[in-house]
Amino acid sequence: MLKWFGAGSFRHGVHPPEAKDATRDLPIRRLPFAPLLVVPLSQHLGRPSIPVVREGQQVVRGEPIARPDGFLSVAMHAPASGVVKAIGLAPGIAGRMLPAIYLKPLPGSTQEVVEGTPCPLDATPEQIVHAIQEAGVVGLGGAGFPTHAKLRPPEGGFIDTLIVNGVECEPYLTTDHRVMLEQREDIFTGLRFLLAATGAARAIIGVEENKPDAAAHLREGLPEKLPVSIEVLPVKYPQGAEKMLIEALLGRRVPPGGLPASVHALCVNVATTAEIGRLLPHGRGIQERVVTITGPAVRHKGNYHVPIGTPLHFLLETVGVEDDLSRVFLGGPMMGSAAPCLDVPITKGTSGVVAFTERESLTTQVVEHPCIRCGYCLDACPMFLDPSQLGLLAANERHQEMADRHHLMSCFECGACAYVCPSHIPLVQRFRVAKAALRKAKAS
Amino acid sequence: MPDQGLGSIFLNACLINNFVLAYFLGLCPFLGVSNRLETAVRMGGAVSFVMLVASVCSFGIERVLVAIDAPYLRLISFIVVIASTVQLVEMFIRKTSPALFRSLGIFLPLITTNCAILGLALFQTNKGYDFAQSIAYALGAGAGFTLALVLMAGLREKLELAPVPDPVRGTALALVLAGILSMAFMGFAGLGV
Amino acid sequence: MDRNLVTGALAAVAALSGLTALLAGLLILAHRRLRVDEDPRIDAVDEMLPHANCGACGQPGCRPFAEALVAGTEQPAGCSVASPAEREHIAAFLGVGVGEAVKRVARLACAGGTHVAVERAHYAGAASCGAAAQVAGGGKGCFWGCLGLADCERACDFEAIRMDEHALPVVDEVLCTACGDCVDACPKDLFEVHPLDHRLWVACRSLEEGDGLLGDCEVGCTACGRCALDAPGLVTMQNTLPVVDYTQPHDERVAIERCPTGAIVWLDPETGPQRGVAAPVLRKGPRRGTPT
Amino acid sequence: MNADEFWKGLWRENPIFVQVLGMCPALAVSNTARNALAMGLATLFVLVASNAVVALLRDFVPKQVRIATFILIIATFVTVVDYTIQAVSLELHRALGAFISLIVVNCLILGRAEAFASRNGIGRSILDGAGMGLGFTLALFCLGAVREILGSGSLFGVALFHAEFQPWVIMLLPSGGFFTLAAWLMLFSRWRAPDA
Amino acid sequence: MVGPTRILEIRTSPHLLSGHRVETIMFNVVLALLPTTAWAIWCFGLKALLVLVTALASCLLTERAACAFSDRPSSLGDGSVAITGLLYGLTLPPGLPLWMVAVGGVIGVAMGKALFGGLGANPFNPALVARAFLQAAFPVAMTSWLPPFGPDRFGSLPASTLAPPFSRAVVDGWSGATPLAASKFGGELSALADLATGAVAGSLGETSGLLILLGGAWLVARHMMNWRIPVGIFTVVAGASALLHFVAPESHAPPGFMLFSGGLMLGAVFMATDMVGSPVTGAGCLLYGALIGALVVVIRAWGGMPEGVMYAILLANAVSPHIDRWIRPRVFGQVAAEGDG
Amino acid sequence: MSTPAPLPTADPSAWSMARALVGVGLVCGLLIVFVYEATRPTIERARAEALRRAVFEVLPGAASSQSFEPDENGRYIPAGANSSSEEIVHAGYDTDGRLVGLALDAAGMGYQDVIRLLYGYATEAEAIIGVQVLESRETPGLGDRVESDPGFQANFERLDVSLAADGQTILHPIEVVKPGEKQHPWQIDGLTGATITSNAIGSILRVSTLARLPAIHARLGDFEPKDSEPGDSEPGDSGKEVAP
Ligand SMILES: Cc1cc2nc3c(=O)[nH]c(=O)nc-3n(C[C@H](O)[C@H](O)[C@H](O)COP(=O)(O)O)c2cc1C
Ligand SMILES: Cc1cc2nc3c(=O)[nH]c(=O)nc-3n(C[C@H](O)[C@H](O)[C@H](O)COP(=O)(O)O)c2cc1C
Ligand SMILES: Cc1cc2nc3c(=O)[nH]c(=O)nc-3n(C[C@H](O)[C@H](O)[C@H](O)COP(=O)(O)O)c2cc1C
Ligand SMILES: Cc1cc2nc3c(=O)[nH]c(=O)nc-3n(C[C@H](O)[C@H](O)[C@H](O)CO)c2cc1C
Ligand code: SF4
Ligand code: SF4
Ligand code: SF4
Ligand code: SF4
Ligand code: FES
Repeated sequence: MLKWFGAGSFRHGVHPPEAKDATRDLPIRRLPFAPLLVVPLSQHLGRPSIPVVREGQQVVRGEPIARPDGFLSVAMHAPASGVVKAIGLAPGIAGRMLPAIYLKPLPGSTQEVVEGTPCPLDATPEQIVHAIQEAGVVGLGGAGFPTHAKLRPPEGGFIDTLIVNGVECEPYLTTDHRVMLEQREDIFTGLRFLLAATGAARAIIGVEENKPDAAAHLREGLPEKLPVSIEVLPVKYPQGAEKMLIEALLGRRVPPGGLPASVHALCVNVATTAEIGRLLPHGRGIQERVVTITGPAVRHKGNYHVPIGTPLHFLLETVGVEDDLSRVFLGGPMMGSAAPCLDVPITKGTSGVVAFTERESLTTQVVEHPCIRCGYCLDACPMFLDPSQLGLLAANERHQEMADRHHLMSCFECGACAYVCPSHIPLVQRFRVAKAALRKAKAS
Repeated sequence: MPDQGLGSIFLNACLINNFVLAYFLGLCPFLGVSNRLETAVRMGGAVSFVMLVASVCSFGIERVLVAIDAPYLRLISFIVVIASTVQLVEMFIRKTSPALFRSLGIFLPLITTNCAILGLALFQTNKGYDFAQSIAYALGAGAGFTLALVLMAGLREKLELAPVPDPVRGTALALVLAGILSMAFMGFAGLGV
Repeated sequence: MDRNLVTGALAAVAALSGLTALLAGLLILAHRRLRVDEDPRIDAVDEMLPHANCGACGQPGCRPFAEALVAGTEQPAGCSVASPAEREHIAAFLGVGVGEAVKRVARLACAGGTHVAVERAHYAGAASCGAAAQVAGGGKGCFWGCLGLADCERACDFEAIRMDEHALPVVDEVLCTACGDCVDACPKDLFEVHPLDHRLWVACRSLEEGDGLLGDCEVGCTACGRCALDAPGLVTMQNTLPVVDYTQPHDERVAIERCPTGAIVWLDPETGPQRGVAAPVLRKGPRRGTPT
Repeated sequence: MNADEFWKGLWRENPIFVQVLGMCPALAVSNTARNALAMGLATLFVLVASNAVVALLRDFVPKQVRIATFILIIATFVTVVDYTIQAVSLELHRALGAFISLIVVNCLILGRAEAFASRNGIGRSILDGAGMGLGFTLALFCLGAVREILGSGSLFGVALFHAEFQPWVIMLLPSGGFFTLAAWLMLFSRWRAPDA
Repeated sequence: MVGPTRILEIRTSPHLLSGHRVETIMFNVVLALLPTTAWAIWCFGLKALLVLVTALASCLLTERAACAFSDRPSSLGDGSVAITGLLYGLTLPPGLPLWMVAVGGVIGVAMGKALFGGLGANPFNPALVARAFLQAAFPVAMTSWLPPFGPDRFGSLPASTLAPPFSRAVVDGWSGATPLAASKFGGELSALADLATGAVAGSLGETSGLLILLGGAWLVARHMMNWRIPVGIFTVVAGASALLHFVAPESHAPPGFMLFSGGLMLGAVFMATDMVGSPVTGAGCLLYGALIGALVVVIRAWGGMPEGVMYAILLANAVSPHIDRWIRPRVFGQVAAEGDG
Repeated sequence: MSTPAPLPTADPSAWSMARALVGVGLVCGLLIVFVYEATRPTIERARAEALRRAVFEVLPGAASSQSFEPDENGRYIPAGANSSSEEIVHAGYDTDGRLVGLALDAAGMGYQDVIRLLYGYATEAEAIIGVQVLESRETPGLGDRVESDPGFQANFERLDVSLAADGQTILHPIEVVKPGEKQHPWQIDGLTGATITSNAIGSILRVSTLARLPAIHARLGDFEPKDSEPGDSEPGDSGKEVAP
């Protein structure tokens, strides 16, 4: 708690309880296919992918079922062998209905995956980038940004360091931890592809102190001649945010509104890297991902290979939950969103499912007080904003002023401020409202 | 009048007997233009400037009036001369520096007929200040006015975000703030005795 | 004493004449050199406007509207806040006609009150639609529907919006000035400003259809398409929703009659929204959220 | 109808409580009821006289020199009042100090001349001036009475309480003036709230 | 059974909270004040107890009434007004008539806090607004001091304490000078040891600097107080008074005396640190502390009054919005050149 | 409700503008002069009366007075109308026409603002025998008690300012001590709760006596009643001393 300015880290930030013990030592298990999978066509930032299957069509696990629509879009692959039941709307986490492909796995559907054209390690950067897009890879760290789009070095710029994000600073989650322990070789293969694609001279894998076994394991298996180092960082939230990680590892600060490329770095999640290493040599696409399923309401906590499109209710039923289940978060408890209903499917960006019961809910009986200007939030905000002032302005709907004078747009909603606020002010929510209002004002 | 040092005159007019907080002069702009820091600063600048002009003018007029033995024209000539001089300056600024005009000039007509300005002219005459003392007095009064205005603007901007009850919002709130500020300024009493 | 009076008077008169002459000279100079070339009528008209600065006239505020009035590019009737008498006054002052005022009002494209639409999740947090919308859409079963937390009511400066007992906003057509504040306030974009005589109205935005829709809301549009069949040309189905083409004659109610849910309504000036005969009773669809 | 020109200044458009004009003299000389009343009456006189003259001259004075002329007129009447008060009571003059002269710049007077007298006939202007002046006097008296009662334990110099009464010195100080006026304003806005 | 139709609760992220609570912070401040309070009662006896109880009660009741008046739920629970009441009581002279104590309490909470919108909205420190009001309203009573450790202090009360409402305090023949007044007007310095332990005349809470520092240290250790503010104040006061004392020892007191006399300790540790009226950034707090220190020295050295802590804090409260405006955290990654306006 | 804005009028000529202004100015000037002249005698009488009262107040026993000012040689001659108050000395005479003492103006910074006062100097006793505050902004109830507090006023029944043997300075310059600690006739007992104001009064008196008394004392003869009966003269014709 007292290590406020940890050496080799970024400044500010918070230390929430980690709560990772329940799952970190359990090997990744496999979840069965749900009776009906729902594959949203919009699991990434850009435009929704365009379905290439018809209703009623039979597909094989791993077969492309949608193609990218534009550069910021990626392909989708069938998570199971089955029949396309429908192409329609399905509820998404953000509280919107999104176009999705409903896929009914055939009885006896297996883990086998069809393969496509492999991408060799000595392929050109363009080929690798294309292969990643076709494999449907988006950031598995949560943001869902199409990975291939990041790999293009900026106009006139260059990338000298590839940063692999094995920090996993969110409490409860151990996905990346398990991936580092169990998919080491895939990570190194993925790294080779990424180094080749970006032209970076070296790579650094950043791991927090609370995963010593992962760091040691990676170090042990480090292939010779691969310019990769593994750096162990003090534990602090949100070290996994790429700007923070780049500062912690390289001492470079990405300017406001800038991309990591502006400081010649590129940040990729460790599970994304592993996925690239696993898929590209076989020409496959993403059909499943590792998800931490945990929280007080979950009976069989652990990390699971979950087919993309598995609805939450099936997932929770399979692992078993307490009867008084009352809240489910997708992602970690700091940044994750509350699931609006249990129809919501697992997508490529879902790194964890954390379920709470009525009793164990951590934020139920909170009373909001006015801001007392204690300044805790300022000391927590890794972006050096003034959440206190932003919160006051937001309460008075002075949205434009927030953006113009107080750098609202630099806030990446990490929640550190709201976490420490003794007045329990829902700061992040206010900032989101402000950003939405500004977006709307700009559009009209 | 004793020989008061210029510094002491300045401090007196600026802090101890602040025009707004101790003499109640210039309350209209003080209450009206202290909503925003930016305008407050500019208003403060404009008032300080006009005070300086008024101080010089009234010093001159007083000499003339004494010479022609017409003290009864003091008030009317102060106000007329100050008003016309300020207008002249305003025209001059508008002509020479549109930027300065936009930031200061638009306030000038508002304040030529303002208590603080005329009060300054009358007080300095009553106190029998010589020229240098008058200037120090005007500078102090202007600085004090600006200080009060700026502090007030900061407070009011802060309170704009606070859940101030409705009957209090507006002038009543400004007055309470002014009252507390005035209490706080009492701490300066006796400085330089 | 008398001499005193005379010399005093002379001195005073001389001094004051000098002073006032100086003042006059200055003012004349100022007037000559620095006249402002603004039409004085702008100030006058500006004075007569209500200063609600609501923007309903389509101008950024009352002053720009005054400028437009004087320039002749707007008509007094464009101001929906001013009373008819005030508009007459402005028109008389400018010597123009009042102009045709098309009364416009805000219309809500949702009818899913709490009695007919269900909750998907229970939202706990600040009681504001904008805030709720940021949390998984706000918890209403229908992702498009009204959250009922009254942001629009608070945004309306004219107190034209009131929340009814089913937590749906109701617009008072008399008080509404079409300023558009509710349009901006609603995070679900459910308000649109329409001329008062647009009586045929689709009170649903859901892109769901059929039973999926009915699971969330009993009065939403199931996309059955009957309205489009019954009023060809006037109503067309686009995606899952009917769209009324108001450029066509639209003062007939035929389109609403066979709607099974009453999602398309006839806004009667006297009696309020009327559903068609096919939707006399609210139906009970398969409800979401009832404990299994 | 004409009566309204008069009454509005007393209550509905009270210069201090509603329009918040002419605060400087209102606060500066309201530390006793007597000073307040004297100041109010002086202002009343200037207001009525200047309103009358302005109304009389309104067609003679071109718009461009309107303000300058008004100031001249007002300054004249103020000088008149100044000397009159000196002649009546030097002590009162000393108590009111420079604030007699400062009536010239009381925003209320120029404001009424501009907004009312220059557009209306002499009868209405006088009524308006009288109403506003009385409203001003009333408000000043309200202030002065509170400040004197609490600050000195007396009203018009007559002790109201027992000899052991502890005066609230702050009421006679500037901050007390601000607080008293703020309190009156809040009270007034509560009074008026129902019919607003 | 988990059906797809189970209704979940949704709320905004983060779904974890640190456990900091306004109530806890306020409770700890009260705790930190208890030693000082107890010592004050021990030093001055029954009258101190009565003054403190009256101060607390008037503040609490006013807060309650203000909430009722503006239809807000009662905010007594957040504990902030208890601090206000306690601190306000501690700034008063021991023999102050109780009716004046009550008047100040009402003024402080009503005018210093409720008018601005309650907790977190007050630009000035409510306890000091109350004290400043009393100081200006009843200056004589507010500068009549009784010595500590009086005989029979638990058995009898000075007549002034129970003066009937609205009547003058009868000062009991004795009125001691505070160390500051003695130094300023009489050129006498009290012993530092007396000052630090509190064996001097003065306001209730200014008696023992050591206990105040103890309470402050407890709060700093618990992250509930910004140490930069007192450090700023102490540094400037010590530095400036050392300089003055060096230049003119006969007219200026030495730094130790300056630090431990008057309300400086209580003000610096508990009142300047009120987060509501102080800047939010670290650098801002240092500057704010330095400003208070400078004002204290100026008022004490050249002003008309022996003590200026209260005025210094109120003035700095007024400046603090500006400090917050000028000193903003520089957003991550922004280079120095493009500071914002 | 609101009156309709008047329609814009045509441009007035420069002549009409000048005519209006100068015309009004003329009338105003005349009015002012008339009132001034009409009230002047009353005001002057009142002022003189006030001054005389103040002089009598600080010079108990005086029945008439006359104002003097120094000429360029330092000789005191009866003051003219425009003399500056700083140098003026008012001499007070008893019913027999004998010089009772001199009243002098003095001023200095007080707690809040400048304090102006008039003090009576008994030439024979070489003591201050009365002090009257002419102008102050001291706090009501605190500082302003120096005007009314009988205990404080008692200091000035006989405050010793006797000159040193050489006549160039004052033997014991005035000093202010804590309340109740007065031991010497040249000390002033301070006023509780108004230490600053008491100190200020003390220092005003000290400075003024140090600066002026030696010179005045050397020319006491100038104030002796001359040919005319002093009671006849209108003292302080300047009328400027009392009120600003
Ligand atoms: C507050 C915050 C915390 C984050 N924490 C992590 C993390 O713990 N692990 C991670 O891999 N990415 C985290 N991210 C996402 C990273 O910033 C970055 O987008 C990601 O590492 C890029 O890899 P990807 O595109 O492969 O997911 C976080 C982002 C934010 C804004
Ligand atoms: C926190 C605190 C602040 C204080 N501030 C002031 C102040 O600003 N002015 C003051 O006169 N007394 C203040 N006091 C009381 C003085 O410390 C003490 O009573 C002082 O010596 C008054 O001396 P006096 O009677 O000579 O004025 C304060 C007391 C405390 C506890
Ligand atoms: C509102 C207020 C007004 C004051 N006015 C005066 C004043 O007019 N004259 C004065 O000497 N001291 C004034 N003081 C200063 C204090 O009373 C100061 O503590 C006092 O002069 C110390 O004197 P003592 O040691 O005799 O008690 C004032 C203080 C305050 C708070
Ligand atoms: C360290 C600290 C110091 C405080 N000091 C004061 C104080 O001096 N006066 C006061 O009224 N409240 C004080 N409070 C309580 C609280 O902030 C205060 O009631 C608010 O000013 C009311 O909005 C303090 C709180 C803390 C945490
Ligand atoms: S949510 Fe935004 S403001 Fe809050 S700590 Fe994170 S970056 Fe800073
Ligand atoms: S942490 Fe909360 S209470 Fe503290 S300053 Fe930030 S927003 Fe205000
Ligand atoms: S219409 Fe929109 S703003 Fe109004 S209550 Fe419904 S969701 Fe909220
Ligand atoms: S008839 Fe009703 S349900 Fe059918 S499409 Fe039209 S509006 Fe929708
Ligand atoms: S009355 Fe308006 S500024 Fe003084």
